[in-house]
Amino acid sequence: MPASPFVEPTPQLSLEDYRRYGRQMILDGFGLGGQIKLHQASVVVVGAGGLGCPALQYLAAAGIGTIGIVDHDTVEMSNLQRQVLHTEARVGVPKALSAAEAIKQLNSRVKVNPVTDALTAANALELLAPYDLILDCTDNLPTRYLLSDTAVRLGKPLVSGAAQQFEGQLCTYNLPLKSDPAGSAEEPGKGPCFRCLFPKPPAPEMAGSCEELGVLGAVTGVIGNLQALEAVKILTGLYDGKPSLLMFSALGMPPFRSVKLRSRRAACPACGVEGEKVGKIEETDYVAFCGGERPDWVARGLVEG
Amino acid sequence: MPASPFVEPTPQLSLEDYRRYGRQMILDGFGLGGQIKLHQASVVVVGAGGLGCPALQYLAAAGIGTIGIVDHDTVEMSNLQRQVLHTEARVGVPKALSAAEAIKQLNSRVKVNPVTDALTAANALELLAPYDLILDCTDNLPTRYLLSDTAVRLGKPLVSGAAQQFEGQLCTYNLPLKSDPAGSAEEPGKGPCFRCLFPKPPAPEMAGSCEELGVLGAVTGVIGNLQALEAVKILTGLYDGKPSLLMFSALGMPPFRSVKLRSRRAACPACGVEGEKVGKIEETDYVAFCGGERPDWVARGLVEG
Amino acid sequence: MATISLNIEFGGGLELLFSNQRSHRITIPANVPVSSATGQTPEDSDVPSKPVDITYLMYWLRDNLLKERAELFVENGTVRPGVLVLVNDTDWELEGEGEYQLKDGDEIVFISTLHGG
Amino acid sequence: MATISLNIEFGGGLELLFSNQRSHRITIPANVPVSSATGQTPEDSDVPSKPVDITYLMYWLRDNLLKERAELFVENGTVRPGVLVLVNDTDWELEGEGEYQLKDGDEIVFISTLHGG
Ligand SMILES: [Zn+2]
Ligand SMILES: [Zn+2]
Repeated sequence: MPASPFVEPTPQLSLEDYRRYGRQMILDGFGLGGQIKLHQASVVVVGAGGLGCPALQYLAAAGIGTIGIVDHDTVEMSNLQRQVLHTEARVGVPKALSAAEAIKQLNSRVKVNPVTDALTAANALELLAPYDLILDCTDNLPTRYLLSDTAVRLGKPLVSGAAQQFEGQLCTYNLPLKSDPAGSAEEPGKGPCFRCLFPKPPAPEMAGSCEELGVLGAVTGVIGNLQALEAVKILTGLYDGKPSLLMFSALGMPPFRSVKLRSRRAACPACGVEGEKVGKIEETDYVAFCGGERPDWVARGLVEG
Repeated sequence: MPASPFVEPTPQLSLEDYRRYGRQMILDGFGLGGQIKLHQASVVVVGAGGLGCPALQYLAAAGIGTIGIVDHDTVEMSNLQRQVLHTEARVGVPKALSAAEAIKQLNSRVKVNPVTDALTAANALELLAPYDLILDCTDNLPTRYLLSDTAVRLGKPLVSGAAQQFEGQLCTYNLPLKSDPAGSAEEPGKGPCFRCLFPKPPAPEMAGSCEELGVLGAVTGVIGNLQALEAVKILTGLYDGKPSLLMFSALGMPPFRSVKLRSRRAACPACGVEGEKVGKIEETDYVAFCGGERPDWVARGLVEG
Repeated sequence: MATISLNIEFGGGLELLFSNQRSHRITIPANVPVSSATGQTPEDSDVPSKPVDITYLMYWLRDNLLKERAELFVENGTVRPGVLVLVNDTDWELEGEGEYQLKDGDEIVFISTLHGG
Repeated sequence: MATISLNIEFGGGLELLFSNQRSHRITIPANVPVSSATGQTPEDSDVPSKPVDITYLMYWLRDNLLKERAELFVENGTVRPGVLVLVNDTDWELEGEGEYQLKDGDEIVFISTLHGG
């Protein structure tokens, strides 16, 4: 709702913000309060590729106050089939910078922190700690385990998307559960982490990449878009407080399926309370954990080539 | 697959196209043939707003040969919360031109035809006839009926999206059905049109607009994205040959629902074979059909203000 | 009196007419007057009866759950224009529309067509 | 011999092991050896039997539908790492995992976790 002349807009939001965000601020359950929450929130998107580009667009459009972008790659022609924040003119530019440029043009009021270093076990905690929420928009298994362990250690929700060929998956790990409406005395806990679901990684030969298997552009768009939506829902409190997995099959009928997920496992090596715990993230070799090098991981800078 | 030195790339696709589209060309069921189909296809997107922007991004990224954009509006600050092809610098620019500029930066090989005139009963047939497929990315009921009647008259599929508040809907009207795999002798027909489902329009007071009711940005993103995906599937033949409606509820669990739809109605005034038919599109007053003027339709240029 | 339980969903704005609640679980008579009059049950009198169908359900929802503006839900003996009815994720037109005989556990969705964008 | 019918779905690439077909409708014995050995049925001999469960189903699929590379499906008596099993849209961990007793008409999904982006 536009500010009346007799009421000062909340200092954090300008009159122009009211004009920009009006269409969502009038939503039941969202309101000025929701917009302020977004404004004060910080989200880091790891991966400015097929998933990261659509996610970043809608996070910026929605008015997230601070957005971090972590990607050590540079823009290539083969990206443009799906990485819609990049342009032909920016081929050769680091993706984090290209994406930052694009979202600043859409919303100059967002503070954008592009990071062109690779995310590694050595720097993940430091890079991600300043943010409220993390988006996994990466494309390889070792980084997904790293992000899950880091999110658990930092106590942040991890909105994780994945897409390959004609399929996509979406899940928020370490989800803050909601209180039992019946008013249980216990603090609501957290949902499962990636290791709760997949304590052992799949064998390397099962782990294809988009480079080898291909992916339809719009499939990454749908998942990345839904990641931004989940982030906005979590930050404004409008989310379902139970852990679930969304499966998308672009050629399937029905295309979407929602799955009720297990609770956090007490014996989870990363987030559980019993049993053996993973070692310090900084000392973990995620590549080795996932079965050793794969050629495209060398190209990705995950390992020394 | 990149061309070997001993094989000339298909004249329509350049070596650079192989590089750009490689990730989808290696998909089972897609291939070089699929990319050529997209290259030779033309799609017109009516509405370069909340639905049109994400749809246009992914149509351009996928390599559709010719893309028409019809929108008579200009970019406003309130659009930027969801209309991700536009920028702060292009506030005041006609949306069709702004969107065209954005997608040319992503894919300069797409031929883009921006149209800054309003789509009306007088010009719809002529404007849309050159295209293979139409996307309804509009925001008002009279235009939706106009588009459905026009698609039926022209014999084109109409991929229609809608979004409001936290909900979205997606349906392809006049869908080309697929032959019975059992080999029925009959030509497969077409799916229902919008009038087959809604022969009478809802009363004007039921028909809210995003301006009045609001919409969450990422909701329009999801639907627009899915519209592009449906278009690509139809053009490459990878679509489900049965009419269905996808319903999306961003706050619901499960969020997506797929509905099996009725067949084309023999007595449909627009696409049926019996009974009374609608008059010539050019002579139809769609605004009056939908119950008369509404204030925002005046603003939209649908009627003389 | 035999009853059946149904899951009812409203969407596309229709939920506003029903206390802004999208999901409802209801129990209704398994047999109802042929006229679909909601104030009576066949046991009450010698009215001819039928297995409960969607037409009856619409009147029952209007008379028991609707908080306001009945004309925005039911009109001329059916749902008002712009509303699509689904029976277990299927267009009601494929199931007999108002004459579809409800079964225990069915999910019936009433959704208004959206047109924003 | 009593049997049950099931809808089986494969996804995330697993379908490649099953003739590239995502959906399968199968019929399996309602009671099976406790050892989950797929070559026998309890009627065949005096083997102790149990109501058919997911562990048996996995071996049955491996022995009857899998066209190649069994080790990419089953490993150490359960699905190989990276595969999630769903029972009627619910994580099998909530339903007893391998010990979940299958019912006629159940839908069991085997899906590989994706990690591309
Ligand atoms: Zn865990
Ligand atoms: Zn029709």
